[in-house]
Amino acid sequence: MNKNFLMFALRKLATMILTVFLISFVVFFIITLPPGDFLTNYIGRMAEAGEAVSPELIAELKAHYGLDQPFVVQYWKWISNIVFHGDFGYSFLLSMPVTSVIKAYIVPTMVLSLVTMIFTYAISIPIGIYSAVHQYSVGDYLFTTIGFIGMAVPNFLMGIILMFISFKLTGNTMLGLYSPGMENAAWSMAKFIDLMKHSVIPILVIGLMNTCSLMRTMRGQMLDELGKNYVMAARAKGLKAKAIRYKYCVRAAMNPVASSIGWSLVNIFTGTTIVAIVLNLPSMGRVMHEALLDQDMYLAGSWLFLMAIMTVLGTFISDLLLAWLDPRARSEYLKG
Amino acid sequence: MKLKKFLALSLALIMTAGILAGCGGKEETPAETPAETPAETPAEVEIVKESPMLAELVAAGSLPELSERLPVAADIMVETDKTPENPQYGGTLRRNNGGEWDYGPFTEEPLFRLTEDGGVTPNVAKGYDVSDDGLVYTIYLREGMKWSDGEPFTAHDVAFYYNYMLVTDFTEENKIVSGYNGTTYNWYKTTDPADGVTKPAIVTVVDDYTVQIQLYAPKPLILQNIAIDNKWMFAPKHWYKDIVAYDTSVEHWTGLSHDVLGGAGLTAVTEEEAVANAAARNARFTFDDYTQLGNQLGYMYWSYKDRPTLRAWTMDSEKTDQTYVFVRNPYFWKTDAEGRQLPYIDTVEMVTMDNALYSQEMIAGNLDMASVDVGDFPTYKAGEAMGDYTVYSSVQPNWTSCSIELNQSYKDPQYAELFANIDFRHALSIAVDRNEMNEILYAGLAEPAQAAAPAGTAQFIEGAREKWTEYDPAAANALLDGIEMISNDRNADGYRTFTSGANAGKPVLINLEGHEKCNSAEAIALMAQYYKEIGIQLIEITNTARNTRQQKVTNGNEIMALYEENLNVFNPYVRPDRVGANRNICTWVGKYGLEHAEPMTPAAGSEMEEIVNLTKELSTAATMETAEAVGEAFLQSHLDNTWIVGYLSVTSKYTALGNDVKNFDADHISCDELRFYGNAKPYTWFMEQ
Amino acid sequence: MFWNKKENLDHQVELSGDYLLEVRDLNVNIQVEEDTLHAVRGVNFVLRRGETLGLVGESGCGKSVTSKEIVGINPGNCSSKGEVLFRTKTGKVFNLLELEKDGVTYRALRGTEIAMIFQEPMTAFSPLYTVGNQLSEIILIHEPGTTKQQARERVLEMLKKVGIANPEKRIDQYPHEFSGGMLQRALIAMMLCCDPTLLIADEPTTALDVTIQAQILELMKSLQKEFGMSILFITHDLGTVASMCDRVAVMYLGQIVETGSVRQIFHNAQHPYTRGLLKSLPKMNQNRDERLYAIRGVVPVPVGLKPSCGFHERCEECMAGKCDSMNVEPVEVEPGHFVRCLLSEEGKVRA
Amino acid sequence: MALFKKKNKERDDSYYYASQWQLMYQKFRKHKLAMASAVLLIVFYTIAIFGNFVAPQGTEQFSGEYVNCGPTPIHFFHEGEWEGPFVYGLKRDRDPVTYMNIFVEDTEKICHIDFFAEGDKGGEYKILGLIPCNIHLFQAEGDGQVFLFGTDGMGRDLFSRVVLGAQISLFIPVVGMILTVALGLLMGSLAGYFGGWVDNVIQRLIEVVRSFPNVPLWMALSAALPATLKPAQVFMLMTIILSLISWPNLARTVRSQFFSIKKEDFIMAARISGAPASAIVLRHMIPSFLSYIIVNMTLTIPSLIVGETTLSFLGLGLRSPATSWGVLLQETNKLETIMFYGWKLIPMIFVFLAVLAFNFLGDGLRDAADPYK
Repeated sequence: MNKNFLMFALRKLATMILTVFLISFVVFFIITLPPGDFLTNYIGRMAEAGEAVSPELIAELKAHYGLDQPFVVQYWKWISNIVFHGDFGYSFLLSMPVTSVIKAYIVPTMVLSLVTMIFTYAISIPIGIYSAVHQYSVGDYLFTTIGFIGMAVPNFLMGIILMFISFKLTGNTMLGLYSPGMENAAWSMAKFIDLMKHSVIPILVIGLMNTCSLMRTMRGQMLDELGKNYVMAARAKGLKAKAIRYKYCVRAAMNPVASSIGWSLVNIFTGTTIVAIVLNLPSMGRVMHEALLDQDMYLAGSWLFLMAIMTVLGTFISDLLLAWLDPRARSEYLKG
Repeated sequence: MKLKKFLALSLALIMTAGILAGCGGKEETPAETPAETPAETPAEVEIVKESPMLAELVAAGSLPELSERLPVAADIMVETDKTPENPQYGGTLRRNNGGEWDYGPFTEEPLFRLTEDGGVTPNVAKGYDVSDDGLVYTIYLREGMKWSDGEPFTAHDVAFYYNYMLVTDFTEENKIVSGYNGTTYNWYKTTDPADGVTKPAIVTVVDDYTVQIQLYAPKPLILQNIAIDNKWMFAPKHWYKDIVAYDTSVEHWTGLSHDVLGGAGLTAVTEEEAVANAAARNARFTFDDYTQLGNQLGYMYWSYKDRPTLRAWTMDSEKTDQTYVFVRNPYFWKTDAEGRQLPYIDTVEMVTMDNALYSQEMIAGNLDMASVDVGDFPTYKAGEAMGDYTVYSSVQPNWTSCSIELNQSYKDPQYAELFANIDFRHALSIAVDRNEMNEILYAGLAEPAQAAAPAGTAQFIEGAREKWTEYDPAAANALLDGIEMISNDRNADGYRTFTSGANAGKPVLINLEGHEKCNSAEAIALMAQYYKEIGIQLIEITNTARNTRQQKVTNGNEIMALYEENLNVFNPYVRPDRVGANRNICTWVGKYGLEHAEPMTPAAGSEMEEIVNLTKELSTAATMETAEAVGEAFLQSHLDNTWIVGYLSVTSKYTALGNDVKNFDADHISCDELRFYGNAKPYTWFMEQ
Repeated sequence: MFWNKKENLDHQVELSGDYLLEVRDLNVNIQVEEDTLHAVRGVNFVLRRGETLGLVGESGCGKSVTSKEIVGINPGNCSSKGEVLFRTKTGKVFNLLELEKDGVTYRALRGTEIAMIFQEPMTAFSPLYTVGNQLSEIILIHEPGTTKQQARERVLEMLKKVGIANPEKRIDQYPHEFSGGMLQRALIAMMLCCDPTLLIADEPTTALDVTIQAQILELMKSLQKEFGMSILFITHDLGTVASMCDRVAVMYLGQIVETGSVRQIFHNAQHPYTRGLLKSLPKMNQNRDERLYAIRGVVPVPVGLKPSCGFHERCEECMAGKCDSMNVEPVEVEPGHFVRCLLSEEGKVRA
Repeated sequence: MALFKKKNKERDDSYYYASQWQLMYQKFRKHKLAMASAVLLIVFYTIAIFGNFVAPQGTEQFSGEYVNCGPTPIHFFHEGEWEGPFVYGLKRDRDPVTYMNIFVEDTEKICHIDFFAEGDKGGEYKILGLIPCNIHLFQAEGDGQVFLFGTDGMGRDLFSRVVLGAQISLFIPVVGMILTVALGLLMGSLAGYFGGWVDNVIQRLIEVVRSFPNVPLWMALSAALPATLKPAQVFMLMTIILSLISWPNLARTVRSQFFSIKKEDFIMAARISGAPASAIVLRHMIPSFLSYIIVNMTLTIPSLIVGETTLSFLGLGLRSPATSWGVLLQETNKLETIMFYGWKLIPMIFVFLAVLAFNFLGDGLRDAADPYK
């Protein structure tokens, strides 16, 4: 059994690696897409600095950066540097290796994404259950309406609206993650509370779209499960409605939700990017936006790459999770 | 009229500076203003002379006594005229982060400071002497002065910078080679009119606190040039030792011994080793190559934490941080008139966010200071009471606040010809309704004006600001109709096309790049609509900002024109960048006092050739008269040729400042040469606690 | 037994003789959006101890709703009227309709007194837990104090009883590892764990292969003998009724249209519907060229019904102006044989 | 369940023989929100199509006279007397401290609103891009100005900008949806019909595209758009970019539909009878899940609307003077907008309404199409 599970995980891992490989290809294509490549900028910089830019030098530089090579070779150079040296290239925007930039931002970005994700699931699952159990109640209508609105309002609009509401109510738009003076203060309860206060809007905005769609998925799944025969059978044997709900229905309805964890990362990353720009958060989203406006493609591309990899990793984990949670899926997977 | 006063003085004092330079400089006499407590201070009030924050460190034994941190008493620089009544130590000043060229000047400490009147005043240097022949400048440093890490600052730091970082070689083609800085300054080159030979200055160590600059031919404006373009003419040798590539076993281009050149104790370091050493010292100092290393750690050093400086506050954040924290330099070498070590404010925070958000942060009381975009003036003004701040206005001696500058070195020959055509530029000038633009962009705060020196300045020319400013699209169309190479009729999109050549049939298109710091999109959108009326297409290329803009101009194949919001012209012969050929977005000579390896040559007999020649002449001007004449000629050329098509006059520089920030001098003149807020000496501001 | 104090059980209901279950004038309405479906309309029947009653009819005629109403597991959009009297092992009689659906009393009855098996055994188990888990659950909830190990042993025993081979292995398997027939056996095992007196079998063999059907029916018969419970056997297949039941009730459009002993129904069917059903049974000696009989049309949707015989639209003997305009009351055509048809008025027995 | 919705008595034979489409329509009509949304969207699209006629101003008009002017009230009575719809003339003043424009109604001057007004004031345009015309739905006479939604920072009529912006913001999604559907159908059908390695490759591709967060990927791709493109070209490329990213969802649906339908008897029959693959797919398979495709199409549109507005908002899509709802929203990210110029938030409402309406429409269609409901 365990050996089979391991085999299953390995097989999944293999497809995952294939997917990541394809993703890297797409990313590199995007990196090379902008019209003005970085070498032109580089040569301009040198010319300005008074250095002679002879055709020979340009050729030499092209060779150095592999730009005279076919796409595939350039790609190989790029990917092998990442794989073997963890070197994602150089950011001309910030004059530092892309790796350093990512290192600086990945923690806040990931923390924000993770917290949002926890928030998303912690909110949407109970609401989904509530709505399904109390179908057509006032609460159900209320949450359905909120859900629809949440899915309809673009993140950035929601960000702006909440920012304005906050300004109207408190006179402060709660930009960034900390109040003045808190950012560089030592960790304390006050700082934590401050952080929490500033996190409300970002988490709401990032999580909203996801929460709403998950809420609706959960509601639909729960309704499906509640209408299934086994619920009747369980009632017929004298089980409490509540016990049936939690032992059987919720558990079953959770399966599709659990399998969506990986894909929900896609929405969360989208949310983090936008919200970081609108609400001025110290996450990668802002840097990515600037990098794109400056066509600092190695930086932007690497971040895109990382986000995609994390999504793939997320789906891998949720696949394993599903296999672990659902005996049917498990036996199907294990068969091959 | 502040502006009038300032610029009248400017002319007078530049002349004085010239005279001084000609007849031998004066040495500053700091002894006259003793650093120790003046006698008139009442005995019962004990003046706190250092920030409590530092006093604590001293008490804890982790910092030497104040007296050990300051230079010897006689060499302390005393800020006499900016000493406030009852200053208070401490506090954090939170302000907007305008990027490295904003927070850099804010804390900058040059060797010599350019004054509002165009002269220079010693700053890091204590004083200087000029030899009678104008060839040897002896510069005196402050004894006991220390870098922010406590290491002594000496003449070796100056000579080391010049000889091993800035001018590492001098080629047979008279080119200065800078291995490190990424930039070289041709202002150090002088040409002897007698033999026509050009050589760079030689900088040597006389003793620990004296350096000497030896010129090949007289150059009366050398100190201004240093004050403007190479103000940080020193570097902590102890810090750079192993990350500067130089082989001291080889003879230096000067032929002098390395000891005299500040190279004592240096060993051979290759470029690769330097890059590796830097990365090994700190992961943050990982660079792609030596040029990058030089450009970043050598040139833009103030963005890097741990690099010792002489500034009032030093960077204490990573470049990737959203808020840059600048902490006070415990070894800062200036005191106020009452002997208090400066600065008063402990910490400065520069908060990075979208430009549009600063106003709301200011109003919400989350910032103490913000530089106001003119377009946002109404918002800031309306929020004064709510945010408990005041919007101050300062003078900017700029020529225009909205202009377009065609790239005169654009490589496409047809466009080059078109851009060189004065009728074309004039057509662009009168195609625009300046009054309407003023309303839309600046809420009517500016005035319609051609790009020219404002009234009250020494460069002011009667009528220059009114030239070609009358809105007249019909006349503009007539001017364009007269240009043969472009069609009189319009294509399907409503644009004129080229009638012949490689671009035949293609619309006349100007790819314009906005400026990252400006809210240029709206202005450019307006211009595009006016231009469309005369059949010219204007497109804003993505606002690529940062350090790539000038490079793209230099490349000459992408950017056809630049939009400028604050065309800053200080004085054409002190700094011809804007009006001379240097920075007139062309590659004829170079810019910021730099020179190009392969300068382009303008067409013989063209107006541009004249300007290029003038620029060259200025760089070798041996007397003030020549320099002045060149300056006059520059102004005349601009008047005649409308090189820069200006639409609106400059407005005041607006600053929103929290009401608890005291001693801010709104009367300071704000421009690049005077280092913007640096000119208001932020280290003399204090925050009411 | 723990009675729920909140439930008003003071008035003792009468349940005569050896009746285990009596359904009196049961009406069930189902609310579907703005429409009300009259799924069960005045159903009466009794079930004696050890007896098997067959409830027969096409799909959609209310058999399932009736049976689920007895167990109290109809969904929330159903509302009921009438009485469902049930006698417990201790002799106490309840009107089940008065009990709170998810209340302690009713829940205590389910599984221990009244059990139900379903049409599709595959969906009657949750796919997420092992069969053993779901089987022992019924013991654990009804007999607190039982250890898991004890419950497991009893489940093993029950599995053996219902004829599942290798129960030690099977007990830890998941439902999807079972075949349909085996699951039905497991379901029966589950429902009989606590020795109920009434087993409601809602088309227990419909979804199974023919050979398995027979096995399951045999199993049920033998278990009935062993445990002595009564069975309410719901089916649309008159064939199985003949082999399983003592008495039959034929339902159409929410009403019982004919009831009597198996013999009475099979040999002396009175209602056109019953006769139609019987006619549509394939016979061994049927001529191959002869078309198989089918009742024309389909069961109408029980919404907004006018007073009429529910079957009039499809009845070949429909009397215009009578059958389609008045309600029909049941008449006893012979002892214990009731028919709800105008043709059987005044006790006329039709040949 | 909705089968019961129609009362028995009203039900005639046509009910039983109604085609799938009629049934869908009948069910759809019951979904009140979806019906309302459909009506709203028809209104939006009609206005957008005749945008140049409805909008009193053209895209390229602006004015220094009317910068940041609030909505002008429409009056009917002047000093108690009926005048018909009119606006008062506007007097401009400047706040001496903040330099903000202050507009005051000049009650001396009455400017009637002309309907179907001819004249150059609103500029000339071409009806549906073909017939030149200079008639506008309404205009104030003389130098009066009707700014229903106020003006923006360049003195442009916001109502006109919203109407003209709808042409981009409502049609990019439709074109994008068509491309998305075409791509999704093609890929999904290929994978579903052929299975095997084709399916494998396409599934990998779907996974790859789905792994990228939408907005960052849009951002990256649109950053590569050359700035020299005309708005129409940017429009096309944005559309292509948006659809390049959104096809996998439909492809997945189509693919799974294919797999479930492939085994059905009527397809087997067609196969055995030797019909060519293309005919089987086009004549038998696709029609059998057309309703799914339509629902998917409807639900693709709101995400594309959000895509367009987001990109333009971030400065990576269209730029002024070209107008779209996203471009209009760029101005909303400033505090002064809420503090002083609240009317500039009006475009938000339209984005919101359009997206919500498409979501409801899709929901209604899904309910109507779902045979199990």
